[in-house]
Order: sequence, then C-alpha cells, then structure tokens
Amino acid sequence: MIFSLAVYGSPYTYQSSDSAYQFARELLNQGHEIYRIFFYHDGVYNANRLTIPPQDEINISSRWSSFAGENNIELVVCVASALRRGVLDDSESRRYEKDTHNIEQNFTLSGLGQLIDAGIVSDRLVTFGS
Amino acid sequence: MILHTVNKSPYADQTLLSCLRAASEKDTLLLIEDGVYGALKGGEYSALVESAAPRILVLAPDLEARGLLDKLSTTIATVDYAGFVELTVTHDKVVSWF
Amino acid sequence: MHCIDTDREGYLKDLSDWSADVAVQLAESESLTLTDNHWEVIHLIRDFYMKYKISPTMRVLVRQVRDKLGVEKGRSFHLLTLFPDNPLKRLSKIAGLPKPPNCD
Amino acid sequence: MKSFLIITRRSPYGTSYGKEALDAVLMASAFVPVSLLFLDDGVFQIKQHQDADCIEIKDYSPTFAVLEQYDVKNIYVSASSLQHRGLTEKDLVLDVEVISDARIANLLDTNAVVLSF
Repeated sequence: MIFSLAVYGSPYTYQSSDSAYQFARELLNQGHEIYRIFFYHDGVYNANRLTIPPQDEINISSRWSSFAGENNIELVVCVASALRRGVLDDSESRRYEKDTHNIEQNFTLSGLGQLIDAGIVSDRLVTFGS
Repeated sequence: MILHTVNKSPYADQTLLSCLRAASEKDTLLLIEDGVYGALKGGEYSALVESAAPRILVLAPDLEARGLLDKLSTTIATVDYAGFVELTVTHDKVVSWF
Repeated sequence: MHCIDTDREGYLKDLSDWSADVAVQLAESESLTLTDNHWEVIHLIRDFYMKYKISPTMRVLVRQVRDKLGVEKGRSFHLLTLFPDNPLKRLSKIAGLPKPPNCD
Repeated sequence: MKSFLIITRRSPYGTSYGKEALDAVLMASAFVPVSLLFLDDGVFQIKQHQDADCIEIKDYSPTFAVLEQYDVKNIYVSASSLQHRGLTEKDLVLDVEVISDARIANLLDTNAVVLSF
C-alpha cells in the first residue's frame, strides 16, 4: 500500500515525531511504500539541522535525514509554517534577506498543497499530532 | 471501518472522550503515547474504556516505556508497531485524535 | 517623489506605507504604468484583503473579478495582460499586500 | 474524486492549530471537495465578537467568511460541543449546520480522508 504521514509535533517536546519514525520504519519492513512525509505546524522544527541534543540522545533531524536518504523518501516541510518558525533553505534565506539557513539535508520546503496531494495519492494518510 | 488513534491521557484532557463520542461500534481505537494511560485498571476511566463500543487496543511499546505493563486492564489487548501498521491496512482510514 | 522602503524583491517592508502614490512607484519599478483597468483590480484585491484578512488565490481572484467587474474581465488572460508573468505576485506587491510564500 | 473532511478541535489563539486548519481547508478546496467540522474547543474559533488585535495576534475570524468563495459549503458544528460549552448557533460568526454525534460518525465514514487539527 501507499502511505503518507503528517507530523505536527516539535521534536524533543512531543513524542509525535518519534512515533512517526517508528511507524515509518515498520511500514518499510512490511513492504509498504511511503509516498511522502509532510511536516506541518511545529513539526517543521524536525527539519532544523542546528538542533544539538546531548550526545546520549537521538538526533531527530539527522535520523529523519538518513532514513529518507537511504530509502528515497520525500520529506516535505510546509513553507508557510517553516518561515514563521525560522526554518529556512538557502533560497528562502536569500529571498527574505537572512544571513543563514538551517534546513537539514533531504528535507524540502514546499506548499501545503503537498499535504492535500499526499492525501489524494496515498491509500492511507496517518497523522502524528501533538 | 476506521482506526482512531488517541495520544492524550484522559487524566489530562478530553481527547479520548471526544473520540469515543465520534467513534462507531465497528471502529477500532488505538491508544498511543500518553493515550495509553486510558487503558489502566482501577483508574477513573477504566470502566468507561473497558465498556466502550469500539474495540480498544494499546500500543505496547508506549505502555512498556511508561512502566505500565503490570497496570494494564485485563480486558484490553496490546499491539506492537507491526500490529499498528497492520491495523492501518485493515481499516479504511486513520483518524488521529491529539 | 519620496523613497519607499522595499525588500530586494520589491515588496514593501512596511505594509502601512502603502498609498496610491506608492502603488504608482511600485508599478514603475515593475515597468508597469497603471491604468484604470489596473486600478480597479488593485482596489478589488485590497478590498478582499481588508474584508477577509487573506490574499485570494488566483482562482478566487479571477472569480472575484468576474463577479465584480464583469465576465469580459473575469479571465486569467485579462489579469495576465495587466500584470504579466505572475499576476498574483505582482498584484500583491503593487497593492501592498503581504509577500506571498513561494509555494508553486 | 476523494473527499476530505477537516476537523478543527482547538480554540483560537491558545495554539495556532485553528489558523493552520483553516489554511489547510482553503488549500484543499482548490483540489478536492472539502467539508469542515468544528468540534470540541474548535467551536470557539467562530465565536462572535473576537478582537485578537488587542493581544497583538492577527485576528483570523474574518477569514471564515471567505469559505464560500472557496467553494467550502459543507460547514458543520457539533451540537454537543456547543451545548457543553454553553454556546448556541446565535453566538457564531458563520452560517453553519449544527449536527449530532451520529452525523459526525457518518461524516467520518463517508469522507475518504480525514485531517484533524
């Protein structure tokens, strides 16, 4: 089956991104396809590569990034939610005249339409809220 | 047939009650994250959860993480992540309550 | 003519700076000369924004133009002619609406 | 075509979920038939006489009036959510259909995708 996930929780504050990750990994174990993982609301913070957890804790953004890289999965961050919360890629950073950008590898900024599209294309859309 | 997930403790807010109000008999309700507190025996919500119309399940790793395996209501079954995924396949859609 | 404070893409930094004169200058920097046809759309989109507190999508804008200004003008082609390339972005800029996010 | 149901369950201003649910409704309306359900504290989003400007937050309650322009015609409010909170239809800024818990269960069943916020 084709699945998409929506993640709304900030990492390190809510469990939702951990749950989403465990669920996503199990989906692949069972041979399902993940069409897209969409980060909305405070979920956009999952894409912040500047987070520094203590060394004995999981680095959530790099965990998503390697999972996506190894399995060729699209991680999409809602651009409007991300701009409000200061998660930027190079082009948005330049567009808004900021001096840096902080999006983790393998995440892309795009519109909320990508969440709707995920709902249309996938057999199941599973939301991990906060 | 809907799989509902609830991730909030009934001792903290009304999410579980809202879900139960909207869920049908043929649906399944999976308690995850802090939702697992709803499955404890001898608590204020035990009778409500044990007698609920939809089938109620608990995500075992979240229960275990919280040290609650010995407090689980005897009438409620657990699933692991593999079971969670299977439930999403066997139900038509997933509705998340959080 | 006084200097207006815009960002590198030409959007007003402070939306409350907007006035008809400012609109003319913003249009000039886009190489556009505002005619009555432009102005009626500028007023329409500003009224929409004031009333609903959001900018319309292109589809909704076209429909608004059709309802308020007639079928002849209520076509994307008409808006494209007035505000070439990306009517919604150009209009937002000239009409002093918030800079739209890049999500197309 | 798949139909979407968007459920909005949080009060305005306390969190941004309400505003972001409305954004999702407006976006969805461009692609699919979409219904909107105000449930639980979500009903407070369409309470009349809001003035969030006085707490320096953008007041988005005027935006609900645009839903019709976006072809969002199926707008529902939970009768029990209203009743539990001492509200009636007259307190609301929007023309909505007040529905029972049974109708809500039916909405969940009949829409292909349910997004909640």
